[in-house]
Amino acid sequence: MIDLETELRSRIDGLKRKIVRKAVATCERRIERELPEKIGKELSELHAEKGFIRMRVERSSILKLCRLLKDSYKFNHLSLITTVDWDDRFELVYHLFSYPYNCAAEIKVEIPRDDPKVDSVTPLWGGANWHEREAYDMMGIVFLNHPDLRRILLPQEYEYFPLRKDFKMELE
Amino acid sequence: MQVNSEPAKREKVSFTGLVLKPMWATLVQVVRNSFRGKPNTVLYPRERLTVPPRYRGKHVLSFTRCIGCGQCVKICPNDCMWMKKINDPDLGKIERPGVDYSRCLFCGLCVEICPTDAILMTGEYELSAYDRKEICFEPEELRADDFPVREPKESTLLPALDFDRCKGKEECAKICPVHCIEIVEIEKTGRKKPEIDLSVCTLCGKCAELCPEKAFEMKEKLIVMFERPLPVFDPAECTGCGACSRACPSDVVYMVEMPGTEKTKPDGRKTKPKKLAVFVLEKCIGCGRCADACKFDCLKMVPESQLRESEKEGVRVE
Amino acid sequence: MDLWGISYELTSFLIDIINFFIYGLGWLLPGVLGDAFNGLGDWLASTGVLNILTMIVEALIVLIVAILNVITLIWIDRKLLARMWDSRGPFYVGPLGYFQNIADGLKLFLKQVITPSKADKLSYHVAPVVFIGSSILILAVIPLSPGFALSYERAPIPGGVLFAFAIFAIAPFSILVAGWAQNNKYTLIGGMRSAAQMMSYEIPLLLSIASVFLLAGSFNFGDVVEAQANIWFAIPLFIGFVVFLVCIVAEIERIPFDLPEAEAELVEGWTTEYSGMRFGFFLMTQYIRGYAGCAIAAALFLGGWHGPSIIPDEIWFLSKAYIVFLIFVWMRASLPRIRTDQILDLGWKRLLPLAMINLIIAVAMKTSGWF
Amino acid sequence: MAEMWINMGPQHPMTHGLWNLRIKVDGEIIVDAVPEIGYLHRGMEKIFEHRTYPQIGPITDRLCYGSSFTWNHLYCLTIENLMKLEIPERAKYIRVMVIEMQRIASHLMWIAAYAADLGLLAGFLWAMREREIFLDLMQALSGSRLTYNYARIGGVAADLPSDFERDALRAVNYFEKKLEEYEALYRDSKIFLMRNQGIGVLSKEDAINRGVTGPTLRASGVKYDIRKDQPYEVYEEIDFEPQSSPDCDCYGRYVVRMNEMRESCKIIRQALSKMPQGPVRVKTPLIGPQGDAIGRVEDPRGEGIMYVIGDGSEKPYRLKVRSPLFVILSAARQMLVGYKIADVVAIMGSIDVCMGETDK
Repeated sequence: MIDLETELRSRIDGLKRKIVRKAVATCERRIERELPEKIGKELSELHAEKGFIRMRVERSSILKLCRLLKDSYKFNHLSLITTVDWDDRFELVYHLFSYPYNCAAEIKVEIPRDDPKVDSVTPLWGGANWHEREAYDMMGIVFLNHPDLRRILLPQEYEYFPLRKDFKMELE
Repeated sequence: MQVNSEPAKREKVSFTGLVLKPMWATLVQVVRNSFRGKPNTVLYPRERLTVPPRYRGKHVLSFTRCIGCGQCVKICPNDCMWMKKINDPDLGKIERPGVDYSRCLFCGLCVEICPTDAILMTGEYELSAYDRKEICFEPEELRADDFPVREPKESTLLPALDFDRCKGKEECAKICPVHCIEIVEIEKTGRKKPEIDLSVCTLCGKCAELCPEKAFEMKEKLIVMFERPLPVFDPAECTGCGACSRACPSDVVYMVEMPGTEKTKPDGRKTKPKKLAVFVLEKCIGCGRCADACKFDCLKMVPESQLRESEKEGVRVE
Repeated sequence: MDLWGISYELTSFLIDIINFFIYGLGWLLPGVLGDAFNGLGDWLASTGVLNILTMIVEALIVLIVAILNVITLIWIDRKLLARMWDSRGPFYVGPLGYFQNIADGLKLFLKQVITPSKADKLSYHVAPVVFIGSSILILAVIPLSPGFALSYERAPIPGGVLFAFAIFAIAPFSILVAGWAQNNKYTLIGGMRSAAQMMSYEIPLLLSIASVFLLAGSFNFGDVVEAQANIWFAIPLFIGFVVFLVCIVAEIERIPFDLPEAEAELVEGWTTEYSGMRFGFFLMTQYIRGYAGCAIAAALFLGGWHGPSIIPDEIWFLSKAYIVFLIFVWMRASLPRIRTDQILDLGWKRLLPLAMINLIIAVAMKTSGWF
Repeated sequence: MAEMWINMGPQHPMTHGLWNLRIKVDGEIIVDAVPEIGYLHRGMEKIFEHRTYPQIGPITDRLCYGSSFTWNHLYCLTIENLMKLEIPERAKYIRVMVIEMQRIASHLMWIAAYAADLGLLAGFLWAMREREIFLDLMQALSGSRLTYNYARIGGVAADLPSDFERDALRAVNYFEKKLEEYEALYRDSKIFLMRNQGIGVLSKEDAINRGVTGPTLRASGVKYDIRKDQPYEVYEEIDFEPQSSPDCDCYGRYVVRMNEMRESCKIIRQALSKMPQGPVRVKTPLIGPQGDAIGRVEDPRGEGIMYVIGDGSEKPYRLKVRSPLFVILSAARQMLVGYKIADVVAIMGSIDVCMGETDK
């Protein structure tokens, strides 16, 4: 009896997974087809596989892309904003997630080192607020139109941006 | 301002019934541990805690098993270990690690990387002291030479070559059933060295049995689950100073004379010939002390996986 | 033999010893000096002075017994709570950890007393004294048996119950003052909560004991207890008993009604800025009030010292009081703390009507002549 | 009383760690709330950039004292994704089992702290007592009580000790019985319900928009569990049901966590029965390749993510940690405004605060 039940449940799970996979595939295809038209040539990279979409975009159109992803493709969860310091430039990596499609997206944006400014995505996802504050705190990236861009982990009067590669850690 | 309104489903408050249920539960608890057993607390200083055998507490160090390679010091994430030079009456001049427990994370990586199971974490957990210096343990304080290893690492028997004995008779290459031994002639020295391809070797031990000089010996080597670097030797820069040979904790490096490099002094006597380092990599544990000791930049540590790739590219390795 | 008698004997015995030396000096010393000593001896042995000294000795005896009771209550609290949550409680100091409280008291005594610089000094220092003083006053009127009660020439204090509750009502005042004087937001909120809670619970509390007065026809502890010789008031006035218990828990600020010092939200409530023995006073006063509450409950509802006479009256009384306290401990172990608005809801909307119903029942019983 | 600001923290019994919740109250009602964090910031991400791959392992344990194994495992998972390392099947099952034990221990610590917050000390010690059983099991397995350092890049540190399976099954059976006893203190207690139902409501839309994850999200009616929807390790082969509750309040979070503990018991049993024989570890490579990789797991507190960028050396170039509570705390205002001071404790307790991972 119990075996039958688990068997049934696992089959249902399998079916569900199949359906979700199909939905993801359609979502991916739609994105691959439609996004380059909508964003234009500022979208320099687009690559989708197994429910993970990688994108690279110019910083001027990050907000446009994010709005599009949120409104048209239901990427309703912003997981993470990572900042990377590649000595000559900064890179922001946004990890988005879509609950209905069960599908993830990664957007990379490059920012010149001497002008680290980018549009804030807090109006789209409230959860971006603290991520962006942390990015500002650690890497010194200024988010335009952010409601409350203060340092979050370090003291307000701290002068440095510690995760930059030119901030040397004192090793024993 | 967003104000959350109280939802309508809040039930009417009544204190009978649902208040008595938790009180019943606690009463059951009292009855249970008053009459059917004892409370959960361990009266610590009176009753001792029993720790499982894998407990990671204070270290013990076997001076005899330790070879002083210093890999534990290298892997320590918090730099809490250091190598101390000791003049031991029995073991001579040795280097052994000490542990600073004010920094130790008790992660156990030092035990895991040890190639000879010489260091172990015991179940001793009372390490508090009034002074930071008191919990900074010198190697002598950790010494316990013959402690039993609780969970010995897996080991393999590898044919270890003693190159001093080897006369280059090429017997082993003929004997080997899978032909994994290749005789390599070492330039300028006139000597031949059997080189084992471990990816083919079946560890049968025939070479050790039949070697006429007993140069091969099946030695136990513990398997460490961290990939380790191996030395890559560039003989062009080598001056034959022998620093690597002295630094090596596991007899990997042999200094071989190069006949024909003797110089005649003005008074007619001949100097000793120059020497060349020869590496028997089967025995190497990847500690990198030879590379640290070399002053002429002819040794470099390369990870095993990369080494195999570079071998394919034709870089000479000995 | 009652308490007055014991104290009187003890005092006169002590005065006899002292007078032996004084008269001796008077006999030895010549002239005016000797007469003065003789006069002093006579004055000490006069009735008025003897009565006053007897009162002091009696009060000391009552106080010591009460403090011992309080210590026992703290011990019971800790031990039983520990059992309820599956640990052991105090263990090392004294038999079964009985003297742990004394050790803790000593520790508090040795601790540094820190006064916040912005505190209102006068009220900051006066508040704990008022609090502990008023609480000890309650103990004065609580009898352990017909004999063991604070009395003057064998006449018990009239209106003892009323006096006890009058003193009980002083505490919110001192708590409010203490909370305000520390100049701290937590203490202020704690003091406010405490005042609101205690004042709103006074009313159902007094209503519930009004029914007892009605049935007993007296404000004296002695008379109330004697009226329960046949049946405890807790049986006919069961609603009143429950209301009384709930209200007394709120009055002595124990979980689930310990909002004024809800440690998770208000750090330590209105005692936050007190330290050392001042804090110790507050802590001890909580238990003194706890003991007073339990003893009053035992006297008014559980038949006081009535019981089979194999066991002395005092033991009967104390064991009843302890059992009431056990219920408090039990509630503390198994119930979470309730919220301010909920506690006031409960007080005004549930307990007050219940107390009124109880009073009506009492009136009905009295008029129908059952009591 | 006029409106005033109250600092709940950094030294305050409510905070469970070091953080500051500044609330503006009108009498007892909260009209504004500003969470401030950073008191426990240790610069983890900078430290990671200066350690080699095997050395980072024990440090990730320190990210969260409540559930150190999930972070340790997440790190190893991420690096394995980066190095494209295939780990043995048995190691995967062991990992799943230990993750679930850690989840139970973490949830037990949550319920203990939550009960203590609400003034229910029996609940505190009862939960700690059962947590001890699981800590003992983990101790027998890894050798440490709190910071296990049991996952390794390429498997787990050691195989199960002898008798472990028997002990684990016995512990799980015992614990399931005890869970029912707990319900007497919580679900059957009117005062507990009074303190929880309808308190700290976070609507579904708000929760998704604020990036809230984990039990807090599931208590807001979103049935999303990474273990089920994006399975890692061997969760695909294990039969369990992600728990959710439509209540959106503190009681919903309580229900979700209690049911998750029951599901965890089921998972442990299945993992033990399905566990194949074999090795538990492959060799840990010395250097990582160039490129980036992401690891995503269901932490007891929410969605844990590590994002690693390797530059071909033996140290990661960048290792970013996404801690669930960092995001959930930013939604504190949404949950708090409109309730009373006493509810702050319940609401902030119900999201299971752990400052170690929040401040990194």
